[in-house]
Amino acid sequence: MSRGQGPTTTGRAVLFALPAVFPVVAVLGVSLAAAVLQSLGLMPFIGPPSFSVEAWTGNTGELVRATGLSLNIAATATVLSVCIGFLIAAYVLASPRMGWIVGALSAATIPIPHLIGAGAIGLLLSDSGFLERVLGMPAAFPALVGGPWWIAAITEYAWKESAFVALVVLGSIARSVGDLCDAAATLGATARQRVFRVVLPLAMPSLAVSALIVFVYTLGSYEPVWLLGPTSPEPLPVRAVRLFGSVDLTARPEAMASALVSVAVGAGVILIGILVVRRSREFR
Amino acid sequence: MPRLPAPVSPRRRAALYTAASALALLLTSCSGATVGQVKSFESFDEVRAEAEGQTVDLWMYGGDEQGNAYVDDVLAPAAREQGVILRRVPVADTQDAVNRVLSERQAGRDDGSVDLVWVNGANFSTGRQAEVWRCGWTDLLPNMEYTDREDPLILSDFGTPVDGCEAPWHKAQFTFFYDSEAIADPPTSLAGILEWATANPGRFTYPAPPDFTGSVFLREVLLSAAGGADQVPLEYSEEAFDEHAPAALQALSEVAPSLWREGSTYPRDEQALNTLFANDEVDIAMTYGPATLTDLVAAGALPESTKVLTLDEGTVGNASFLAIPANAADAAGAMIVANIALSPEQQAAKADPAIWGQFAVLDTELLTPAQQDQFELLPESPIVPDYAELSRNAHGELAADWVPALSEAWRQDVASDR
Amino acid sequence: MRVIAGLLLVLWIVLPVVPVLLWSVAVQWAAPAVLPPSYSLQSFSALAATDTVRAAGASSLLGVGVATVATPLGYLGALAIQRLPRVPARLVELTLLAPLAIPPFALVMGINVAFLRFYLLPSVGVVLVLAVTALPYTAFMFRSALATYDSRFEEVARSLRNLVANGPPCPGAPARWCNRPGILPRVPGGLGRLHRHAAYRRGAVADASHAAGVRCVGYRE
Amino acid sequence: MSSSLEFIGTSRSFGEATVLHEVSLIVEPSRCVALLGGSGSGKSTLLRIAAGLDDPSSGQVLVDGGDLDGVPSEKRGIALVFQKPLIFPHLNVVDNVAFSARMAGQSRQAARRHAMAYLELVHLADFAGRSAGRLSGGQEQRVALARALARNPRILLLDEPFSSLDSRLRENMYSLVEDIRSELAPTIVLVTHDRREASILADSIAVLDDGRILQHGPVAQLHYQPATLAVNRILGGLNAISGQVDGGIHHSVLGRVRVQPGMVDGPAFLVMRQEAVRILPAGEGTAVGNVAGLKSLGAHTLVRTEVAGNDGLPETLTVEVSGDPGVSVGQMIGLQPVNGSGWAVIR
Repeated sequence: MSRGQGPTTTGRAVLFALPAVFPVVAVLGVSLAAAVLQSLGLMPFIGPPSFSVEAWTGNTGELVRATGLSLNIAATATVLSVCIGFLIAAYVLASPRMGWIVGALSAATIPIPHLIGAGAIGLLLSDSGFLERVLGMPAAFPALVGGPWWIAAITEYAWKESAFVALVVLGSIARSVGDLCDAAATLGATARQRVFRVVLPLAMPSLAVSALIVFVYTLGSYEPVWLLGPTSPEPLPVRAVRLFGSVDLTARPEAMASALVSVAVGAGVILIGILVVRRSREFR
Repeated sequence: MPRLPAPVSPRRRAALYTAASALALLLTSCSGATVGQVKSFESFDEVRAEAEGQTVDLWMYGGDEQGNAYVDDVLAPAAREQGVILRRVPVADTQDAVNRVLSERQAGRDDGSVDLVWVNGANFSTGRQAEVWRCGWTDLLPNMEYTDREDPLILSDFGTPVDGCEAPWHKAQFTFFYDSEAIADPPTSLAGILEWATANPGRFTYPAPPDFTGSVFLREVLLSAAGGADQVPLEYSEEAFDEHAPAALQALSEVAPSLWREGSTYPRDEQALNTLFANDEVDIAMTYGPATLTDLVAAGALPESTKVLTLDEGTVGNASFLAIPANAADAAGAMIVANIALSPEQQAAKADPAIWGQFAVLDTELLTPAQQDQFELLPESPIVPDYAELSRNAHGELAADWVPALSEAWRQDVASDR
Repeated sequence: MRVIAGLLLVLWIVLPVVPVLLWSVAVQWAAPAVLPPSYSLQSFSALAATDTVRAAGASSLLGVGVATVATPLGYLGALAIQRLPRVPARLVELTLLAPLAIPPFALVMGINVAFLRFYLLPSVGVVLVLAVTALPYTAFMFRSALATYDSRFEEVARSLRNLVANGPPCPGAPARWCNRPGILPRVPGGLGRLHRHAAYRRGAVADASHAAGVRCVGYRE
Repeated sequence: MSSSLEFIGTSRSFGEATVLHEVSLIVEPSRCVALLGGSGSGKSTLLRIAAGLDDPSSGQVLVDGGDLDGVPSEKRGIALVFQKPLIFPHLNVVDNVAFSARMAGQSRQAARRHAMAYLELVHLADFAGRSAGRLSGGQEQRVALARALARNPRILLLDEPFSSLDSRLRENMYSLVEDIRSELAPTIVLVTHDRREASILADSIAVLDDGRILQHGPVAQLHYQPATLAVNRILGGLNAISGQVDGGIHHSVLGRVRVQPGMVDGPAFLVMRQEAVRILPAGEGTAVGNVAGLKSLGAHTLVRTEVAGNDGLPETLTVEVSGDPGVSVGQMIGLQPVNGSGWAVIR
């Protein structure tokens, strides 16, 4: 690789970086700074600014519970998305005609916004929703929407994000995987072995990266959990948005504290994820 | 090749400085921003002159299709006749509009993008606390003469004195409704509704506060548990809260296991409750806008067996208002619109169930006979009784501070319990 | 077996859309009716309403605006990451990744006041925030696109430039290639990738990846 | 462990285009057959059909007399080495070679032990722990070969495996294949467009052109007794002299040349390899030519001569001479076939 050849090249590279880095730093910096100031009572709507950590310490238990809940939802949704996404990708690679249909349908769901997705899942899974009607309105139909296990919300994430995972995986391995599967077949690998011993390890890097993106996205996403989750307990984004929109003006600092916790957890997960991906690459 | 440490280029340093100074600017002037002096008007003619050609942005809850259609098809053309262009800005929650005004004020902007807001009592009170509303302007409106100056619903909004900071728009009465096919003999009091809910597990629920309708229900339970509307002081105080809230919360906790989904979750808002009602999952529902029921039944969104349930002890009623932010860019135009909205023609049109069905805020005795006829000729709704019947024994709203306090207590004690 | 797996996957993908489609043509549809009792295309007439058209126009404009900003910036960022020495490259990389960690609602809650204070047009503010959230994606897509190019390509470009500098015209290549080695010749590759990305979105992916990978599990069907 | 491989009337078409026309071919156990043809001649398709990676549109593939129809690729016991090495990037060198044993259910340890033997065979034992990305092209191809052999295949198919290697590496690979043949004696089908490679490695060559097998026979037969002009051309023969056969004698500008017995009378081309003609001083030999051009091949030189006989139009005859030909353009020379007889083909 020829990178960093002397000051002129580096200088030009810095110049290239600036237009992208500046808006990111400016937008993130200003918004985070404003959020921190508001959470500490330094930017009140009424009255003089007065420093207070009340928003952070006042209701720590609820903040911790919300964080735990958000992490749980995001983790479950990520695991499901990655597994189903890989299955979709493997199926597209495996079956000529049906695979084409599955791949096209899956890709077609990607432009659907999560909000619409949440509405669709709601119509499907809610009490006396489409699924329950199709099943003949059984009395034992479980509480999927607004139930204690967040099933509808997690299903929505898995539905939308598995298509994303499949897209990323297909994009990254489609070019090489056919030939390698040919090689594996002539070396005695059965269809199953080709999927799990060749396609899966090849897809591993893109699976890891997409898992990271899905996790962080679901952690900070608001609409599906708000629309499809129960009233209580609240995940971080729902708590933040509710407090932000509260008629009680003094709730704003707490809203900002919740948002900042969400940001910190997301940043932490990305950092850990990058380290893990790096490390595992080195070990190979 | 060894990697060289990157020299910090001058440009990069400049970028850092720019970012830092931008932040500094934000920090130094972040609070106590004062909005420039509000221009006041001496007469309505002055308002008219100023308003000519202005474009008024009316921010209002966008989830009521009939309301949207009324503003677009009836109110806006009338405004255009008087030289004002009316633009409707739909928001998901009225608080969004108030937040926008608050943020603009925080940023020191006096060319605000919100000219007129359809507010409810809680938002109005929030704005009053933060002093974001323009005040003392409603007396200028010629059409205020058709309103009863002594009407308590118009004098104070959720316990907050109106003080000419908002113009009345229409009246609303909190109303329960039920499925007459499922319930032959409906309860006639709030306590009766809770008893009925306990006796019919899973067939009743209410929207989760802080939803507007859910909050009203909470307050009604509070008044009922206290033994009547006159037992609870309108003014909020911690003592009053501690005295009266526990009984209400206990009543709600007790009925919770008998609610839809055993009270483990609640519908998000009035629409969600209506969906449950339409899908025959619950048999009683509620609304602060009974006017919409006629259309919902006619359109088939609610079953034809829907009937309004009036309570012996009466329900809470209020007036809703149009408020103008102090920093509104087109305040004069907004006043013109508020005045048109108060005219007997507009009030009568709006009261037509086919158009919106909202109850007028005018005192019919102050109208000319011709104007009275406009109201007399309104078709009757097959579902909703007239305002006089709905508002029998009605009581006023508690002060706005009760709202967040009750919601929070409900969230802690009732919602998290299960 | 494979057919069953395929049907299950199709069901997974399509089922949530079914009630939406049915509702869009239903007049009324209360439980327990499995299908709407009557159908109408009336709701689609709302598509022609001026509000809908205006909203669609605004959305498209916004999308175009964000793409116009985020694509070249992402490209430049990717280029910088490739060329900077290790440590600053890491820093740029992390910075461009950072918006991923920040949920949009948190971003907007904080920045709203600042935008108002700086008298930024609301549309410009929205484009800016969305472009920032899109940057991680564009930058890293271009990065992987650039990574597939051999660095030899750059050397060829450089020697071509030397040729130009020393007098003889650039042989056989359009002059613009010589003047800006390393930039223009690559753009088509990056754009190609973008187009492919767009094609994926339209569902063409299945076709393309298929030709390459069909054989993986079954050679006959 | 070697098996015979037989194609019977194997055809393959993709939509309108027919790539293989009823190909029939027998490969005896432990023999090496080269499929020689240009690009697009269908030779790779034939290998893919044998390996089970593609299905014939019609016809059969038999191994030891048993029909392979419906037998999936992984059960055929046929290994294929591709043009690209296709090393699994997620496995290191030894695990690549151990892949087939692992797929067959052996323990990691046993599979690696087994693999090491094959890495030694290709002289890469020292690279066992290396990651796949850090090999040279030649090393990668040797790993691919070891990986295929480690499967203990009944039949080994080689699809232009050496075409991307430089000539020295290629020579090494040739001797490696020789070693493997003498040690393991697998049945080999080699696809190549390089007639030299085919001649060096194979016992017999099948010439494939436009989806048809034109001729299959021992190396020498293909060179000196081609069935058609096309075979002659594909094997590098430069000379085809038009003329008439009459009573076993071909008449042309070269004069009278005895051809193979059984040749029917009538118009025919005399094919005569450029190596099989000798240059003599003018006035000697069976024909007279005028040197029209010289082309150096390094140690050899091609001398293009124009021959004008008593009857018929002038013909071009190319002669390959080792070393300095000692002639110059425009010079008149004598020409003579090395062994008095020639080979005639009708088309």
